[in-house]
Amino acid sequence: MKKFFVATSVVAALAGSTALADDHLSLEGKTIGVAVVGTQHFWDREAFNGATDKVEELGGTVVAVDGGRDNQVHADNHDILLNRGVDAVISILGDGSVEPKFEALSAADIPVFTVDHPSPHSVNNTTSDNYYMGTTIGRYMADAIGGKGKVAVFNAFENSLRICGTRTGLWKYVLQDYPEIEIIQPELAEEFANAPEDARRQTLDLLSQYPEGTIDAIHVSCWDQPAIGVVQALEETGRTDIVVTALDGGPETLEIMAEEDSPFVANVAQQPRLIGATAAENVARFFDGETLVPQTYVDVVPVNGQAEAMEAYEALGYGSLD
Amino acid sequence: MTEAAFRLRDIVQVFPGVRALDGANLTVHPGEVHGLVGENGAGKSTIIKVLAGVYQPAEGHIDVGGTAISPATPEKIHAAGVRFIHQELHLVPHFTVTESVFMGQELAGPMGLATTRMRRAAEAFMRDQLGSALPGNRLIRDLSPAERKLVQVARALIDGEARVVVFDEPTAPLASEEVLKIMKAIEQLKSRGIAILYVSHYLNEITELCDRVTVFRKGKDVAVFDEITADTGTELVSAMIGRELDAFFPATSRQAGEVALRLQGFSDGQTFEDVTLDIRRGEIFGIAGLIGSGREELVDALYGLRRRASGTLTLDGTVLDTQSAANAVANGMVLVPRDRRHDGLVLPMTVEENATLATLDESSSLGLIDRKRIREVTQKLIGDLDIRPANARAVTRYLSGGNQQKVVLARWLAKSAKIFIFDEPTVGVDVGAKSEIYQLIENLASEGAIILMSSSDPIELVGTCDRVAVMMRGEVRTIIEKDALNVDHLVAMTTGATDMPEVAHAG
Amino acid sequence: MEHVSAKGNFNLRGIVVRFGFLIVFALFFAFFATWNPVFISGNNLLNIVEGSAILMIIALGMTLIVATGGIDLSVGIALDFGAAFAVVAMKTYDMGWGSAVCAGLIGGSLVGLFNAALVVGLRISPFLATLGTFFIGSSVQRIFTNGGGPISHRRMPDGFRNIAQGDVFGIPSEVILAAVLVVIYYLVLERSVWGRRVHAMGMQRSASIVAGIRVNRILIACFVFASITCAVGGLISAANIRMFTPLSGFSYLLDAIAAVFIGAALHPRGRPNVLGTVAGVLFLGMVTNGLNLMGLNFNTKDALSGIILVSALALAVAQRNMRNADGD
Amino acid sequence: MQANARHQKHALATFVGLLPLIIFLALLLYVGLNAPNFLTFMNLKLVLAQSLPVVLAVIGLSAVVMAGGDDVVSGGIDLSIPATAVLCAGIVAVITTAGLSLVLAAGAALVACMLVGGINALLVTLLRMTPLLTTLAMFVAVVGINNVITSRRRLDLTSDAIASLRQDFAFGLPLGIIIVGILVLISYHLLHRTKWGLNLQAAGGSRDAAEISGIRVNTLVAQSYLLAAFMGFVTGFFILARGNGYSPGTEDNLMLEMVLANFLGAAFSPRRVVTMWGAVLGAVLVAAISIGLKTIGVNVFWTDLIKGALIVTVVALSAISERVR
Repeated sequence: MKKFFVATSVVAALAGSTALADDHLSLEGKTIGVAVVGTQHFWDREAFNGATDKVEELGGTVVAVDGGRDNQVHADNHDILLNRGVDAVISILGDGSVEPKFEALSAADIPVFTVDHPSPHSVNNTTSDNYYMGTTIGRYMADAIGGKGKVAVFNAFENSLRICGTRTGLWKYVLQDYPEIEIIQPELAEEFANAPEDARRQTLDLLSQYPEGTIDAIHVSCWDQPAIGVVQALEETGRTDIVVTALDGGPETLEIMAEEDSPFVANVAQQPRLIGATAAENVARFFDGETLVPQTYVDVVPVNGQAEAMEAYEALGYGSLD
Repeated sequence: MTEAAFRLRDIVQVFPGVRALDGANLTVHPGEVHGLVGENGAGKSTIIKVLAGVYQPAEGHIDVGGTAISPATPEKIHAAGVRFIHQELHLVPHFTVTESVFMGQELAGPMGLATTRMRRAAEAFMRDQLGSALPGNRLIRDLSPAERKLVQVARALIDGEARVVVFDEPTAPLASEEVLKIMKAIEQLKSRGIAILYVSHYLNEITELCDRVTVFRKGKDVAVFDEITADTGTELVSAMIGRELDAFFPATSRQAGEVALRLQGFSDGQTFEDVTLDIRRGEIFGIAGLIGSGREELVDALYGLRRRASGTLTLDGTVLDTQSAANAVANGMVLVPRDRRHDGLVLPMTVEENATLATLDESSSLGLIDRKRIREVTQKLIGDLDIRPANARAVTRYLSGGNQQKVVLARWLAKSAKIFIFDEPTVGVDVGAKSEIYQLIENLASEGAIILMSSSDPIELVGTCDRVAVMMRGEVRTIIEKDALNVDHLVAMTTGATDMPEVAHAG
Repeated sequence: MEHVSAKGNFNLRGIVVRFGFLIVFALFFAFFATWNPVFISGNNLLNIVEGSAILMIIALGMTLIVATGGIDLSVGIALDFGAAFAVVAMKTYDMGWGSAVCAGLIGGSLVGLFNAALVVGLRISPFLATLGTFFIGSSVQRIFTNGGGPISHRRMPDGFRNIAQGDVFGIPSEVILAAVLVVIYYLVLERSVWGRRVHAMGMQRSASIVAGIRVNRILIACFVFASITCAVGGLISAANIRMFTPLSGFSYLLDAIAAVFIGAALHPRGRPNVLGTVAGVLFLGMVTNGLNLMGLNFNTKDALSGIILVSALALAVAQRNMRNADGD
Repeated sequence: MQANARHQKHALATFVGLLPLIIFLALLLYVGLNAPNFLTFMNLKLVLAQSLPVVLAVIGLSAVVMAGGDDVVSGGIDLSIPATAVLCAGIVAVITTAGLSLVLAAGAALVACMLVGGINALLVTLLRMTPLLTTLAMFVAVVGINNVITSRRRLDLTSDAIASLRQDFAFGLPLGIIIVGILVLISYHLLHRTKWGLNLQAAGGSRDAAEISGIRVNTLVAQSYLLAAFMGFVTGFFILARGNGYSPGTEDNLMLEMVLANFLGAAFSPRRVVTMWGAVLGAVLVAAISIGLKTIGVNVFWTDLIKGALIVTVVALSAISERVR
């Protein structure tokens, strides 16, 4: 409870500071390219909307491009921004494909600001503290199952996306402290398309293989859309012996966590909209002559249990649950 | 005659359960047009395929130009100068004339295809050898059927190596004045010493064009006619069906009734104009006309397959809606179309499915098909029309032309329609089935149906119709009454010539 | 043609020709069961059927369109629209579950009407028309959801949840829904006058016109009927996870096409047919579930299911070819 | 007089037939006038560079469609090309990442890709399986196998030779564009200017006619699938160059774009059939339009809608011009 107050006050303080900063920050007359890898996912979309809204709020013009969840298309889109002639680029997510594009942009004196994608060619990367997210969810999950038991994990992007690698890797790192926790092999696959329904089916198959009492937790290691399907499968089969944990803390998952006796016990919520907005502000700060640190961390909100979920839902501005 | 162009001797070809050829002989000499006639199933197409090297016969000898070829493969046969003009217009619709003529035998230059050279050669060949000045870059789909047929001929002959050319039903899809083009082309080939085997159901063409004729029946050559005159037709038919032909066309004592169906001012704004016809109940009313006369288009417009610009259709004084084929059928008008494989039958479906396609509602309850009833209906139709094989579940694609046509007829007989339109009802149908189909039409008329028969075959029109309207350039030129109806007159009227050379009579 | 195939005695070819695909089906079944006995538990078999319900429904719609001689790449869009309209009706407009179901079905039918307008009205080939619908429908969803965010409705009425979560005598309602649709489709497509006309039109359109069949009307009805069917899949999907996930229908497209064509290959004359589609869907469902239970790495699992798909199709087609060669 | 009417009708059909292209060009012009830097050499380069994988894929696809006929459901189509392309990219990336030579990697990828093409060819010609279905199933299988090979990892490019495809080479154009340009010319010659190509088109235009003319249709169809697999192989390198390495999940998009370009190309061709040059033009124009829309800042959520509307319009016009004829 106490921790949560700290978290919310951080949110408040951050909001306050940005309000203050608005006074002198401006992107008037600037054209800012915003490239996002995809917009289907809550996180991506919120970060994208946060960045574009903030750029416009600061008086800038937005040229937005969307990769449609294809990393190569996303990378190509930077070429378009380069050719279009923008003053700066905010690049949200992506993989190694974008590096040569960043190089080209830098060579043309167009500064690149990344979101959740650390790169040697970017002026600044605004991100959640993924290390903290990975370790926190590891501890919460271990606590929830009493430090021992079997855990199934949805993990398909550990190798392909840096942030997923960080989150999953640190979750596993923490679990090394709990020798009695066993990760069920093989790991399960997350899917981007139709994630909840797909996870639901996979969970149903998993549950028929692991009857009551032989599995203790299911963790979704990079985000939380599949967790919706996992919870659904648990409810359908009436299994109450399993807890669910995931990362991101979008409104849908917080709502599920906030329900009575929800199996979904722990999450770490990010503030993607704030992350996007912060990136946009960083662009303005850069043009204002400020020196930026390579990484700006935007606070995350650990959510442990039903009560915290309800509070987080309201604190993050998703409305109220009653 | 010198050495035969090709000679097939004592050919035996066995298919599972059938001896398709049973010691058949066929000899064709250079510079002659040799007719090959016979009913469907007599072995005509089988012997052509044996000659082509497609089938390897169990017994027999094949020699071409005096050299025995064994075993005969398509490659060897082709190398020996034998060419085939297939019945179907096998052409690629979006290819040009040049591309089609040189298909599979393209001329190559140093830089890939010798496009210009091929085009010149194709145009020259079409013009000089076949008498048709077609631009080489015209697309096949923009050509008339006869022009397509000529392209097919050019493709077979362009390499100049042809010694023997086999024409398999070359005129089936053509109108009579178009037929002349093909015949002219064949005469030209003959004059160059090429041997021609001419396979056709049209006996008038056979008697007019051929120097000698071989008749096939039951897998054997039963007769060879060395002298052909216009009167040979009857003898040919007797040899084909193995009995005297006393009544090829049905005899009738039928009297037509009152005028029932009235077309008034029909026109589609393009191909025919202001067609007005009065048709009696119990009458077989013929429509004659060349391609381009508007005859086919009129039929299509009548049946709602083609939009009409103006015109009313009345049955016994009340307007009959045939603006779509479905409406026409619903109002008792049915069509036996000219292109049976395309428009008449759903080929992958069975006899039963095709025969009952229009009458499903009558054999169903709550929208579900009553399968037992359907089977009974079909069996009855198969029996009534003598459809062979008498198997309701046979797929129609594999039936002969005559039996396919009977299935189309069966569908409409089951429908008990009032108005029947027959468009080229016997194209590609063998003599025996032809006669049966004429009898069926006659029966319908006797029962008081209204019958329109559109045909490019003057003999058929003369043999079956009570009156014939002759169309030309989109107009009805005249209506010939029964007593004035004879082939010469009809042909003269259809082609617009009064001094037409005599066309052979068959039967 | 009895003289051909009547060799009388036992021969392998004859058995393959008659039962080839069934044998493979059975072999896979036995293999999965041996590998992991859980596979044949009643609970798991129910899982397979339940897990296949939505695909079954989509594949039925696809069967209908393929029977008309076309293909429908927009089945997923119809599913999405069905789910979206229903969820929005309940969440935003506070409608009862009955009205929400109607809204969903209407939403789905819009997709079919649009397809029909393109195919019948503008005479675009179904492949390209439905590809266009796919693009447009995807975009509409993204515009509506401001980029593709799910619309969650955790507190949806129980009546609506029961579409997927209810059961009758222990049989999940989505299975019952799928089964009812299978029966309806079977009766309509294989046994009814209308279905016979659909097949005729699909095989030879021009001949069907001459036979007095109102092909345009049938084609429109088919597209609408198929899209409404897919919308039922959308309702189940929405009820299952209590939310609408944009663009989720696409994931069923390839499997639905595969199921329909496996089914067509099983038919003696190669026609798309309802029972064949059912066999195809169950086969795909069995393989997915069986591989899940084998405890393979997910990448290996994907690869294997792909290879099995290719082999199964090849076998089904080979079986049909042999049967045709025997002149059955 | 009748000839004159026919001529007028022909002219009308030609005009309506050109409409799809006119609409595309008009849209491009609109974009060009409104988007900064759109009508520049740099942008032309960009359009070409971004369309390279689709152009390559579509060369293979158009060959298969020409050989098999353009009825999508029963004719020729090869949906497995994108899978072959990522298979090549995956194999090359894995092998070069392991420190082995590029030549070895390319050799292994070539074998794998041709194997895919060979299986396609066998299933389609010998078993007479529907190409749509065969290649769709192969797509699923090959992508699955590729995921096993790469473990769905992102693999950064380690080969300078492949990276050099992106670098400017001559006339201010990158090596990749020049290579693809040459490949386009060669395939144009092969598919439209040789006996083999004409026979290929004949096979797809009318199988019966081709067979009767002594053309070995099955051989040609099989060859078209091998060609398609080879083009997939080449595409793989361009995917690697473009993405500076291997990223999982590029196949879906490539498939949609490839099919789109191929059939739009048919709408551009005067004979209304799939042609290789039409497909390539389609690929480049689609790339140009989508870059244009992005450059003028069209809301990203709307781009698919515009694309969809464009397909429908173009194809409808093409159908209408067919009817006018």
